[in-house]
Amino acid sequence: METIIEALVALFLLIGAAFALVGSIGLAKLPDFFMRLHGPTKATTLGVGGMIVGSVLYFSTRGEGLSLHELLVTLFLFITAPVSAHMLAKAALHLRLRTVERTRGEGALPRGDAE
Amino acid sequence: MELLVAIMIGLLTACGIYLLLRARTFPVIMGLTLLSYAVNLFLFVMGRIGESQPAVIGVGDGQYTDPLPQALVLTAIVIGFAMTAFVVTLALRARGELHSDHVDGDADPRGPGA
Amino acid sequence: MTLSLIIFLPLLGALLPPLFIRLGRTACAWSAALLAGTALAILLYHSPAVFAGETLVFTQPWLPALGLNFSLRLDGLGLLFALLILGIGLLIILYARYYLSEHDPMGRFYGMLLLFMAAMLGIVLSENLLLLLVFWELTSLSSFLLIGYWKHRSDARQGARMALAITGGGGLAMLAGILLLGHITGSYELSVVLASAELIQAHALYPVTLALILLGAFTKSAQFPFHFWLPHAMAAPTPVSAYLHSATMVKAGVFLLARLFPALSGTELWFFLVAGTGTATLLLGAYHALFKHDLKGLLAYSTVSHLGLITLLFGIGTPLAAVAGVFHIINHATFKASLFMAAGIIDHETGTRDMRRLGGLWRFMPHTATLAMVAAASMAGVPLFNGFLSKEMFFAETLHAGWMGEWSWLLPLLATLAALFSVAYSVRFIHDVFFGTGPRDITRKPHEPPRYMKVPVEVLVALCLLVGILPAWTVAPLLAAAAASTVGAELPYYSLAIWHGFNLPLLMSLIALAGGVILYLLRFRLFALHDRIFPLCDAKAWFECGLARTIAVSHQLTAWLENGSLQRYAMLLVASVLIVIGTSLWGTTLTGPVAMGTVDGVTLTGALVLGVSALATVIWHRRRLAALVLLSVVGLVVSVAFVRFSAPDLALTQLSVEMVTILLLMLALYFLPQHSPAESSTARRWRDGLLAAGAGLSVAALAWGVLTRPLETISGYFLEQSKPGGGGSNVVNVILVDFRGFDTLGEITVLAIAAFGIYALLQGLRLPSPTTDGEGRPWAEDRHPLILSAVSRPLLPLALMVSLYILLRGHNLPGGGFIAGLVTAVALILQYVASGVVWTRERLPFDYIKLTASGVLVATLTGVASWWFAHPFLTSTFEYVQLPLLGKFELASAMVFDVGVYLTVVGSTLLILANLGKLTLVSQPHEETK
Amino acid sequence: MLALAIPIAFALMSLALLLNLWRVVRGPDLPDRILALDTLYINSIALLVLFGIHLDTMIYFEVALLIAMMGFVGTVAVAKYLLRGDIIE
Repeated sequence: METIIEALVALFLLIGAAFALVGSIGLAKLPDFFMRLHGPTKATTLGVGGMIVGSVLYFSTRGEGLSLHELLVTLFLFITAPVSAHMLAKAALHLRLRTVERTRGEGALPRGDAE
Repeated sequence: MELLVAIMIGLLTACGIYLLLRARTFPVIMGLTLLSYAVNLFLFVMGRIGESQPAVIGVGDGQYTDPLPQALVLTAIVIGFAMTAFVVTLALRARGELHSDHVDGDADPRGPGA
Repeated sequence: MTLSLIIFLPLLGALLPPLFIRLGRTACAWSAALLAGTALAILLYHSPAVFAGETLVFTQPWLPALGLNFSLRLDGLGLLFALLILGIGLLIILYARYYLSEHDPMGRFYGMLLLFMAAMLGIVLSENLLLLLVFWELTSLSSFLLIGYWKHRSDARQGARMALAITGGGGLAMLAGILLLGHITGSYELSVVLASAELIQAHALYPVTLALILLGAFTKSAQFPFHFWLPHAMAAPTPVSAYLHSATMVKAGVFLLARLFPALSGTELWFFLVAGTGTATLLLGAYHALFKHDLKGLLAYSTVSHLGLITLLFGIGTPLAAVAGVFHIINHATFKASLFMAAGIIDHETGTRDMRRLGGLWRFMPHTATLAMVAAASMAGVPLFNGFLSKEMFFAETLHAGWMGEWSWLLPLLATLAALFSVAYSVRFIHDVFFGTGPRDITRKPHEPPRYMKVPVEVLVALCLLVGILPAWTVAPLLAAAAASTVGAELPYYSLAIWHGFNLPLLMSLIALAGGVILYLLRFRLFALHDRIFPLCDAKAWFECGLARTIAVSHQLTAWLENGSLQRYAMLLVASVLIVIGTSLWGTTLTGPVAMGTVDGVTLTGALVLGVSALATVIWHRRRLAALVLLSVVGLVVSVAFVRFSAPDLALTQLSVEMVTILLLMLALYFLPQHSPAESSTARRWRDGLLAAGAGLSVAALAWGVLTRPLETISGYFLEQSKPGGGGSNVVNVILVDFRGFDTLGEITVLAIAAFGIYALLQGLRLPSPTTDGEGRPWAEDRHPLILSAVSRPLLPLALMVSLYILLRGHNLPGGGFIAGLVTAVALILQYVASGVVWTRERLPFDYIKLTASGVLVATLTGVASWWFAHPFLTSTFEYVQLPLLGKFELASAMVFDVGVYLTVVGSTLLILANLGKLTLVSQPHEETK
Repeated sequence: MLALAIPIAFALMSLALLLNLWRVVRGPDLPDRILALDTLYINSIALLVLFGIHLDTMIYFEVALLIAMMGFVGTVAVAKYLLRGDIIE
């Protein structure tokens, strides 16, 4: 395998893993649910995207051609991630979860201000 | 690795059995699910957990895992689902007839939905 | 071969009389008699060989792994008993024809009688000790039925129950004894056991073995202290008493003593156990017999006494004593059976058996009276009758008993005393019934019975006389043959002559005769004395009391163990499994020789996630939805673990099943409380925690033990044959749809049945729908969020494509019908979730029941198709048909089977989930309760 | 180069997994746990892709595909449960 390709694959893998980690750090560290929602839905999805790009590069240069799975995984993930985030946000709004001061939005009020 | 797997199977069993001994149907069903995870893993590792290839001919160097426990466990997982579903339905039926989700069918003093 | 016919004719023939009763009572009796007669003819056909000293053995392996063979043995002892059983049996059949009234179900009587006859024949003809035991228990059962024949009478039921409890319990003890005997000798075949006397008697387990076997023999032969069941068994019809309780069943115990005589006898222990029990029984029976006012009660106790006498003879242990014992078995059978039949005739004609009301019957039935007098004289041991001969031999043997030391005078004294009582009750039987004043309070006028009712008595009485007067011409060969196989060695010299000169035994006989008559004359004073001494000595009351107490205790035990709490049962179940596993694991070397693999960081992390989430599931199990989320983490990690350990098929299955399970649990949770109440006490939580920890530890230890041992796989064949034989490279899938296709067919059938069962259980179920969630918040208004339904719809074709792909290539790469079916089901369920039942059903008008059924049908038809190629069900035709074209067909056939699996899985999963989901459509909202 | 990158990526992913675990156990509310579960699902996909490159095989990629599908259905269904209680109505 060409070194450049290998380097690219390694780079994509590391970027992917780093983004996934960032997403999880956000999930663990951010102070309220609505902030935490950002981490996994954006960073982690991107991280998996990076991984898959690395994988596509890796396997296509090994003569196994473009794999359908990776494309399908990407397709699925990029279609569904926003929907699950949307559903979770809907549920959280419905449950009126406690939020910190800075979180503002329609229906999402700091707990003390709830009706 | 073997020790880790053994401990995990034991832990799953212990958690499953503890929940199995609870008084309400729902924890019991969750306990059954945990226990079936443990049993499936146990059966599966009877084929050992060496660094070998999946039992698909033509993949890898010919060092395949034991396919027989896998076939057994595969059917066990599906049957396990059928049985869980049956128990769930029984629990619902009991709830409907006895107005309680206690495994002994005692009338729930708190009333339904409590 | 024909030996087994002797047993099987009555055994299978037991079905005939109940059928023949439709042709009338005589035909019914004839059917029974013909069967017994044929068996007797076969027996007689074999008898010359036995008289010539041969032992016929027939062996047919039955359960050789257990040492149980259907092996039969016909030797002298067996021949003697078989002759008694069949000969007296025939007479009983004739007698019962006239004894039973019009109202008694005769077919059933003869059926049970033949069954009993077969069981008895089995005992005496068995070569295998385990087989003997099987028949032994069969006699207990069939005698239970016969004693309880008049089931409308409570005394018959109680007597039957008592007999069954005592003899059945003894049978259990005997089973243990025989198992020990087999353990000592290494075989259950009599020929081996009988030849190993020294080995057995030197063995440390000999005392236990002997005691257990004797327990069986003594209970069956009504020996003290188990004698009390026999008098109560007299509630049976008289033919049964005459047959079972004089001639055959009660002789089974002494038969066993005779049978095992060569192997077990000759030790001091044997002498004191057997002779001691025999003496006690002899005296006790003789004493009680005198004080019974009931005719059959007198005969019952007399039987007890005579059985004690026989037991005592075998206990003495000398070969001559054994000969005398065998001789007395013959004599007792003849005179006692005839006496029972005479008692039956008297009962039949007068309506009572109470000797205080009877008397003077000589005037009405002189013929019967004569017969009874002959038999009674034989019982009393009067010279010229057969009882005299064996009693003389008995007296002579008591004089020569070893082991007694300076107490050797005691045995003859006790024997004479017993004989004295025996004379007294014999005189009473005759005098109180046929002579003196009376009868009193008799409603009908007695007369002689029907002609043929007397024939059996006449035959037996004639035998008494013939044997008594001409022993050497009649009974000698049979006695010699039987005694020879009992003793197991050369027979000692003995003489069957009536007159041996004036010696001590004769003196003892004379004392007994004279003393007995005197005792009888003093009877009224003795009765009064007896009533004062033994007012409370009623064994039946004790037995019934003990029985009631046992039942009460077992009720208590049952109530304690089985209090209706499933939670408790689960606890007991886990605890007992723990005890069994724990004790067997204790002290074994757990760690095997295989070295451990190294752990990598990711796996360790995965294990951490698994362990923490499993523990968290337990800790938060009362907050049910949270626990459910944690449970799905566990499921996810388990699936990933399957990938880690090279099992992609399992990972796929686990993932889809886990999702379906979570959906199922959420559907159920909607109708259940959202939180579990905290109701377990701290003690219970600790107890359950300890049990769970113990179970977990045992399983972990077991897994560890296995994992560190090398694998001996049987999968080599599957791996080799998968491609050439099954036509697929994914071995797991080829095993499922080809090698073990039949298992899979059974499995999808179970799946379908479970789905149908759930469907049926949900029919008509009305559950209140909660109007708020667990915290009391009302539900959101938006039933089907627009974005969700809009995105889910285009996902459906995508998911269906994926599942089709997984289905089609499952034979060669991870996948297959199960997984594809689950994926399809989940994809469709997503539409239910996103757009609702109504929307989905409009666009998906399948009947899930039919879908499930068609799946099973398709899979079955694939199997049937191989019949078309003249191969067994579900055979892979590929293996047999060499043509490349048909090879391709085989590939397609396995795929068709997988399609059947797929349809079944889709159908049943949707049937379960959609019907659970539909519950809310029919449920009515209920009042919120706070 | 890959030989170095893959272990580092594995280590990063492991750390991510542990952080997810922390959130799923810590809560505090149900949506937090569900979100963490969803993240665990997505991270598992990444882990499987990484594992495939590590072992140089594509045989586990169906599993990744299925995780993507099932993770979505699971998350959506639990969210629906929180909203309506009845996931199939």
